[in-house]
Amino acid sequence: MIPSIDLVLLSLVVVLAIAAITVRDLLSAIMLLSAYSFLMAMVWVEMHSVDVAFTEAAVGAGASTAFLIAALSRTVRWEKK
Amino acid sequence: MLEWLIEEIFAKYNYWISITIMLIGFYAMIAKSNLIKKLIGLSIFQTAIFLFFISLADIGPIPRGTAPIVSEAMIHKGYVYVNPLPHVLILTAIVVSVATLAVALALVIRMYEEYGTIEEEEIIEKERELGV
Amino acid sequence: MNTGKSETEEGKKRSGDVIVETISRVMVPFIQLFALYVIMHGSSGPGGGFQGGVIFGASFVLLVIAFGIVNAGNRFPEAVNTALFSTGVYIYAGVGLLCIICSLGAAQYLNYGFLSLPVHFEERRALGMDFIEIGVGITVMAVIAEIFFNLAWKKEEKKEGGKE
Amino acid sequence: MKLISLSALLFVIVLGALFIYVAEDIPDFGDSNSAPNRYVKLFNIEADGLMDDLNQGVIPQSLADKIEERGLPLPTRVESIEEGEWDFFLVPEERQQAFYPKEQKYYFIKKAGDELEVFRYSLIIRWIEEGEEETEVINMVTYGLADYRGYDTLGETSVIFTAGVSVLLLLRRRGKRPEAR
Repeated sequence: MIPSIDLVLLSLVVVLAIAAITVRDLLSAIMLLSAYSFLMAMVWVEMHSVDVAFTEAAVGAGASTAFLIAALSRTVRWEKK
Repeated sequence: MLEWLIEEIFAKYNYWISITIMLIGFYAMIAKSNLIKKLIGLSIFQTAIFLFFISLADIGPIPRGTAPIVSEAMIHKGYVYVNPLPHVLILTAIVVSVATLAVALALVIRMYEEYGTIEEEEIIEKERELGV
Repeated sequence: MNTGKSETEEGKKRSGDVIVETISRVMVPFIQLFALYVIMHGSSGPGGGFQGGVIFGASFVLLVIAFGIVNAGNRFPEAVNTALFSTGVYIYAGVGLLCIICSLGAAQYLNYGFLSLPVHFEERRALGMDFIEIGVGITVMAVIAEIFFNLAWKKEEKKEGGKE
Repeated sequence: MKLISLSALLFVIVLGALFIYVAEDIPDFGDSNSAPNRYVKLFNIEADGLMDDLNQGVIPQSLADKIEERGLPLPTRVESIEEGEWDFFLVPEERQQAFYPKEQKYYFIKKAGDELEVFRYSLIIRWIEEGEEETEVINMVTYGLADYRGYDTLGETSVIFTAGVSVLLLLRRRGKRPEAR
């Protein structure tokens, strides 16, 4: 672990998490969640847990994004206020 | 004061960030009315727990940690393996998290077909109209 | 690009973008090969049954994006998929039961060292791990593909699928 | 709507304060000597009379008994050190495979007041050191996942299987006979 890289990545992660729950367009929220997962995978590579990072990159940024978009295509895209 | 701040607060910064992300996800799960937003919050919450466990396993800059794959060369250079047990636990947890997400999305789609909306309040109103 | 005329044409005959179709036709076998590599490479590097299975399932997602859900669904029919669901779990549990049988009833469930393979005890454990990772990979691949097909399946495309 | 957001924010803040209060006990981030990473405490023992034996390089009988009582391997040699955190190491006779060449000591002893605190490597050290010999797989996560915790992975595969079956039951579309049209 290198603390400076760690801090930069983690602050980006926090920003993305806040953005993902604030934005009203659900498709944007899902893409932000995908970016969040990918950054999280980078954090885990940097913390030397390569298997978990591999799984997260495959699942969090790939499969669960595909699931969420597939579900969004059968429901509504915009969140009502 | 500064020493205390560095030793007690800054040395555990990963845990504070993990708690922050966890609370962001938890807030989304409680306060957001959209069901897919709630599921996004659930994903963020789970990832925060994973971050906590992986941080617990990590070994910092001194001594230098390395990935838990046996290699004599790394050890002779003075590296130390990080703790592989939390990685195993979190692998299982990621699998369970994607299964949870899939079942929850299937339920959301069924609710949309039934009620025509995925906002929680409208679903409650419609249930009230139906007299459930 | 999307005028009303072309949309109606698309409704009749599904003709996607040539570039997307060609690229995905070329890429899918490589993605699947990489998934098999990840499954088998799990013992000597990052990877394993679950990751490889997810990558294999993601190749079907690419197929859906390129060729539309009906064609991709016909390529991977539901009967095969539901059979593969349980095959993986059966492989996993079956290796465990095989260990009990090969250890002459000593109740060594999932102790791969007792499998009667012509290598020594420790290497049998490595081979047993490879077997169960194949099982996990098959289950995960089938489940990811099936969940995606079911989540993305729309009613209007079902009628279209009835014609084809 | 407003009320829900406000009360949720309040609840989340209270929960965060609780977490922060609890997080004081967690070991430092990146510490290679913390309990999950390196060593665990076994027991305390009265120091009187033991110090002389330990200084002469003999393992005291009461200490050996207490170690044997717990079913742990018995060391044969005492190594005393001057500097650092520890006072004594108890070492087995033959040194095993040296993944930790400088730290191949089995029991750590530290003097605290009139008691001796005895520590041992945590479970994870055995996992790291002997897993490759036992299974001939070099990825520690894989042999943990598929061999040591094989039952766990079987359950995880069953969870995936159950999720697939429940999604299939909830929204099965394709494969149905088209009599609905």
